[in-house]
Amino acid sequence: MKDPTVPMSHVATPAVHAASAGASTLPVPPATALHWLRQMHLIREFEVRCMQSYQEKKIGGFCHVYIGQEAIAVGCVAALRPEDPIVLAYRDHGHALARGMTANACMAEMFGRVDGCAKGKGGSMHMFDRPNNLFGGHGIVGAQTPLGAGLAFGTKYEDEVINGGKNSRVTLSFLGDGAVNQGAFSEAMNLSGLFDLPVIFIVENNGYSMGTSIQRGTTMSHDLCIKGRAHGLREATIDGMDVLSVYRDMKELADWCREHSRAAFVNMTCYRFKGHSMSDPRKYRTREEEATHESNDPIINLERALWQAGVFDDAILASILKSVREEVKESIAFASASEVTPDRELYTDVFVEPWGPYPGSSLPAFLGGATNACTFRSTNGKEGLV
Amino acid sequence: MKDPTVPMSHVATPAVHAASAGASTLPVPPATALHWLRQMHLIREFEVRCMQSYQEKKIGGFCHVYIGQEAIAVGCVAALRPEDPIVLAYRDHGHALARGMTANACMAEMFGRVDGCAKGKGGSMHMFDRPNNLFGGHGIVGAQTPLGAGLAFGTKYEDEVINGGKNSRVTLSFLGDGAVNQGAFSEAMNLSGLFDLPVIFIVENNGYSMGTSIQRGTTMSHDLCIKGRAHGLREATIDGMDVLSVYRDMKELADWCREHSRAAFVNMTCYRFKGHSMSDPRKYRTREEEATHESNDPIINLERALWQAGVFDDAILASILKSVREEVKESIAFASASEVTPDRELYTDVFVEPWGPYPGSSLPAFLGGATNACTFRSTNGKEGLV
Amino acid sequence: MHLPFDEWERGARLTAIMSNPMFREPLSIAGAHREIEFRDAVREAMSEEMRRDKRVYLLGEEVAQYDGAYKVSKGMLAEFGAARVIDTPISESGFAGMAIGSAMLGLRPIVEFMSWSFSLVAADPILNNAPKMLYMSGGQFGCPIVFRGNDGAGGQLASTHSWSVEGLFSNVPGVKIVIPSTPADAKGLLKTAIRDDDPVFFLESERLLSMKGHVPEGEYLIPFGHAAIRRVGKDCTLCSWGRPVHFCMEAAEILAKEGIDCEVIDLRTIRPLDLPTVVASVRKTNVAVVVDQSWSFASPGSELAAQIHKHCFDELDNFVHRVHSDDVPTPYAAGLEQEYLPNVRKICEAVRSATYRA
Amino acid sequence: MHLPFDEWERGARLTAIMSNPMFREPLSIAGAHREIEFRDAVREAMSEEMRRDKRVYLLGEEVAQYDGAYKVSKGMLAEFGAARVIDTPISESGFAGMAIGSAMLGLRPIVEFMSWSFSLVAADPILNNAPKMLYMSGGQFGCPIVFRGNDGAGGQLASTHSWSVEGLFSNVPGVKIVIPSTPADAKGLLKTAIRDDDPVFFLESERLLSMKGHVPEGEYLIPFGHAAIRRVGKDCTLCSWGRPVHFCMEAAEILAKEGIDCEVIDLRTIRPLDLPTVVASVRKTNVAVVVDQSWSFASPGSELAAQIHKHCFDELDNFVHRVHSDDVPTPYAAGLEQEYLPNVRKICEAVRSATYRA
Ligand SMILES: Cc1ncc(C[n+]2csc(CCOP(=O)(O)OP(=O)(O)O)c2C)c(N)n1
Ligand SMILES: Cc1ncc(C[n+]2csc(CCOP(=O)(O)OP(=O)(O)O)c2C)c(N)n1
Ligand SMILES: [Mg+2]
Ligand SMILES: [Mg+2]
Repeated sequence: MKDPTVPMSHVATPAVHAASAGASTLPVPPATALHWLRQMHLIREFEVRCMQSYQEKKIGGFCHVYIGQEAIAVGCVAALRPEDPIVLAYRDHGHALARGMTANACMAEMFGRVDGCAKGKGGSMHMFDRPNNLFGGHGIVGAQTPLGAGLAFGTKYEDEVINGGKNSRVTLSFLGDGAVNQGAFSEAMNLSGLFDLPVIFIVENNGYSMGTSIQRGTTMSHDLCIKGRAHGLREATIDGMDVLSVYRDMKELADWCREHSRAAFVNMTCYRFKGHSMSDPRKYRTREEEATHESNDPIINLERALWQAGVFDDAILASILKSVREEVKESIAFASASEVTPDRELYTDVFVEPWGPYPGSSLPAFLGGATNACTFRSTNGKEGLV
Repeated sequence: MKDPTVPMSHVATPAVHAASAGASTLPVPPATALHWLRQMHLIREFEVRCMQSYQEKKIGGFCHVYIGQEAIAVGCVAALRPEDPIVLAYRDHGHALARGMTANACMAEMFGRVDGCAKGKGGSMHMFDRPNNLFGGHGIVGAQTPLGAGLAFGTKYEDEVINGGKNSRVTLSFLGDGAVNQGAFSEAMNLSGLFDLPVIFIVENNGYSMGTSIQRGTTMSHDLCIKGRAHGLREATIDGMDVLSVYRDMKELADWCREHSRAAFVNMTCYRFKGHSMSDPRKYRTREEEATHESNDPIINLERALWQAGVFDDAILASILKSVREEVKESIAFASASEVTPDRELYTDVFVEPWGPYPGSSLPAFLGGATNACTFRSTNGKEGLV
Repeated sequence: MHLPFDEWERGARLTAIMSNPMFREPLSIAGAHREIEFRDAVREAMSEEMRRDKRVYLLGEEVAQYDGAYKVSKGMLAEFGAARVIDTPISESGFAGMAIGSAMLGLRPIVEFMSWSFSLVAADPILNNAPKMLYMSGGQFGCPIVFRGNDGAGGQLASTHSWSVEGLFSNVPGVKIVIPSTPADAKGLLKTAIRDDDPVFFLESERLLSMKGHVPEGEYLIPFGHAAIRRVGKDCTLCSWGRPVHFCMEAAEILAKEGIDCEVIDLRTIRPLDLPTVVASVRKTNVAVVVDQSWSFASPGSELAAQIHKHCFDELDNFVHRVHSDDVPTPYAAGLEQEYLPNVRKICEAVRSATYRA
Repeated sequence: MHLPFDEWERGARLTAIMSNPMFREPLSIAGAHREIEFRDAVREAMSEEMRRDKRVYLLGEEVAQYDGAYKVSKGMLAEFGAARVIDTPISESGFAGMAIGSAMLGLRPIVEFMSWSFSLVAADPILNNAPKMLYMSGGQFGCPIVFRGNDGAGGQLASTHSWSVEGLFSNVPGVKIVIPSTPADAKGLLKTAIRDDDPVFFLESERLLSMKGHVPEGEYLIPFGHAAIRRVGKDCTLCSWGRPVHFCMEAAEILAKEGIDCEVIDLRTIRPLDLPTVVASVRKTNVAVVVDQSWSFASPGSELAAQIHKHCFDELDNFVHRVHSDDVPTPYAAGLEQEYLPNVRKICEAVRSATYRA
């Protein structure tokens, strides 16, 4: 792509682009960056269609979309190895897609269908994906943070105690800025600091928990990292609106935490472009404030960088947009065609092995044959419970 | 007392005393300091007799004595006004006595007698005293800290919202160093910082929670105040083995918190001379470590200061010891003579007003007629529930 | 101490008969012409009490500037100001404990849990402090506080967000538990709760918030421990509380066409529990079905069933049948959730079986 | 989905009859000559399983260097090292959640709550995460974890420290709940619990820890859902679990002298609940008394009473009588606490009343 042209009109300020064209180079191979761009577009398109499907009452319950924060999931996942565990709050579609869950499995879950990642039992707030080491979205604010500490404890224990080696994995535990105020999180940080657990707590600081600005809910919000510092955690503030920064800073941090088996706290600054959930009139912030942040769109930021690096043009964008639209459209078709989770599933997955009215558990269809083993299943044969 | 002589043999190092005699003057009137000394002796004597009574099985349940930490309760209470609320953890006899509860009411409670401060229903861990604005000892580690925030909220609300004036009280919420790791405490700190509540969280940092040294249980223990700093609380580290420091620093801090309606965190350094509770073999620390701290006995520290200030002698000490011994002995006689809490009390105090099997509630005998009103009682006459 | 069981159950209070027959009547109240939503009724109760008594204040997540996540407290910030309508961070344990501390001092907080499902993180203060403070202090410090919020399945909110906490919390002595099924009850019972000197758990249903109903204009209070007979019948006593009362009414219509005449009793409070009304009805119908949206095991439903067996041992024609949510975590998928909940079909089946018409 | 109730209750597992009669026998086991304390039996179970499977580890407050607050884990740090016997700070919510996370990954943690009373601050992870993870993930992530510790009144520990959490927690599906009454059961059931793929709540009693009993030497497992008949009798079925089983045995001796011959059933696990054994007994005696140390309202005791009424409706000569802790917070004073608990006197009174000998 020798002759970069100004991309399409949705890039806000072509004048600026032209001025700085070619001034920056990409820190990663263009193919990688383009892949990230596609993922971010995929998430956005997915979320837009979720909102639509929610209006059409195809999706029920609560639905929290990730629009505006795509760079975080994509950049963080890129900084990891596939075997590194991830655990999430309820705003979790974006991370699931970034981590490799198919749009089909994700959308079918939202639709409450048996081909969903949790067979339609979990819904929007609970995206689980075992082969991709995604340990779920979790609905109770803050509750996933001790789980994150536990995943890090577990990988370290497996590596060191069971296999007699050295810790080889790092866990990412995502949370919102509102979750910082939950006691469970402070306990999780203390334990992680104390036991030197290889876990990174990533606070996606979008400035609001529902209608409460961080200043109204959290002390010391101007220096949020003190919450981690108070537990001896390494800290970082990262620009979550720029996937290149996210990747660069997270890669360095993740490698360090993995290497040294240490915990860290990340203040990932960002903004949620839409409401908290589908029913939020957003009266707690001004349209000007929203506009300011919207002009700092992480997707456009990356497109600008790609374009400035000379690896991007309208045709590429068009092809990305086309492919993600197709993928998401297909996911809706897939979800719509999938069987509504049947009544027989009501009693499955309550207990692992069958007893009484409980038929035991089985893995969801979306995993196909390509699953890694479920280590939680007993290796003890039938003793005890037969 | 012009001619101070070296007090009795239990003052460890008379040589040192002699050397520095007269070098320091007291920051408070001698009568005040002597009153504190008597209180500290009272607490110690009380605790010694509690241990004995526990061995004799006159006291049941758990019993946590305060020996070694007397300066804290006495100095903190001295820094307060009578109307300032106090709330405690389960190691609470010392504070109750310092706050003005009679040894009789306290001991009768430990004996499970109807003349106890909670009619024998609460026991050692739950010392409540309404006229003295003592809002209880509490058994669940950390649980009293949100209550402390609530008392501060309440006084401020009464003063400002109900009476339209200015906040006039400050609440002391005591906790152990082990409680610092409970999520409830971090939530309480955040709320206190956020709402500018006039509350001081006093961490009685005796270095251990049961057998766990603070280094093993708490991150950043070398800079414990960062736990408060992380919530924007004013901080102080105070030598809890010296009642004069405790009083001086706490007075300044309490006045400031009251005046500005602000929250604070105190790292009150100290040592518990005995085991965690009656059954603790103290294997987790060396006898040398114990000896070092025992040589920094808060009672002896005060006696030394008094003696150096020339206001103390053997005769005074003897009379103090005699009077506290008598007082505590009398409390044991009182408790032994008091009626074992009768079965009819099983159903009282479950609900305020009578219904069904519940005869309603009444105040304990120890309050006599001298109680302040129970504002929690409805002013609504009988509407609603008749 | 071994108190006679009958005294335990009946309670001195419960012997007082309500003078106003209004609250014994069917779901829509004759004589009350104003129709408002359930959420408005809750708000009216809070606002009236806050006007009456400055010690009453409201706190919780999003109750002030956001007007409440479910708009229950809409406009209250504007009327009462930020000192009495207070937004909190997401720290249920912290702010519940804080409110309890202030209640010990004499304030009368109303704590909104956005959902009772979120009260599990506050289980310690609400179960260990609030209901026991009076006892542990030997009568010195009470805890006049109301905890309220959505309870039960809200509509595809899945496992963690669909708790019927009465299944857990009603085991604990020292609290009163109110589960209203109509706007009029919500208002009258909430006012009683706010004036009560003891802790009250007030359980609303998200699914009822938009329901409209006749609510009298003036001030009124509904005493605790008085069931309402929503439908008079002679063949089977259906006992329920909260949202499932409406399913019982629906089922009763269907069953009436089959010739089974149900009496529907709405308990309104489960602690205290109005056993005399239930027992009188079962002595008449000789058949009882209990409908409880919590899980079956060790639930208010099992308690009521055991009590009916005890008090109507000689009068029962069949064992007490029970309808609950299925004994599994709450699923997300719409159909599955519907199947999981106590629903009209399940109630009809249980009544038919209990009356030997299955 | 409306599963036939009988299937619900019986459970496929429960139809399997235990081959070893040892565990159906009275409290002291014939053929086992070694006497050890309850706490030793618990420790043996943990140690044997930790030797067998490196994925098993123990964590909790004071479990390592202090040898356990009640010396249950004495010596385990020395044997297994600090990586597998882990002292935690006082952060029940944090370390319970941490253990759950590690169980999702395939480890098999044993979490010691110094007392189950302290588990209220961890109610969210133990009730919202552990029992629901498998369901919410559609079968992808289970939670093979054991939570264990002291439950019930320990001896004048007063209100906050004397919880019988089975009264609360047994309402929740997705967990198995074990409440052993003898050292032999403690060992066999705990080993089963550790090998179970689902979360298990294992409730010990501080008052039983020093109790000695015959415990077989070799390895053995006791299946869940199998009651033990501790005493054979023909006049009244006494059902209990945990510590009160011993009170039932005492009461049975007293009553025997009065000519009332009690059958004492020790349920051992309340989820699953061995109804077939109970029902068979009640069909023989026609009288049942349930003894449960939790509070009465919405308790396992009310559940069992309701179930017995259902399954023995035609056979019962009287309603099922129940003995519980009194419906008040736990008092401190020794006499009051004794009066409050289900005790031998209360049991005798209930049996006399149920058998019309009062
Ligand atoms: C314990 C608990 N309390 C309250 C809620 C309701 N709730 C869901 S999301 C949310 C706001 C969370 O904000 P934040 O953590 O900043 O995440 P964001 O929505 O910005 O991604 C609240 C209050 C909950 N799910 N859990
Ligand atoms: C939530 C909870 N967990 C555990 C306990 C048991 N426990 C009682 S005191 C204590 C140690 C507390 O230590 P610290 O806070 O330092 O107070 P100290 O005993 O030193 O005064 C523990 C673990 C409890 N009471 N509550
Ligand atoms: Mg946010
Ligand atoms: Mg300590």
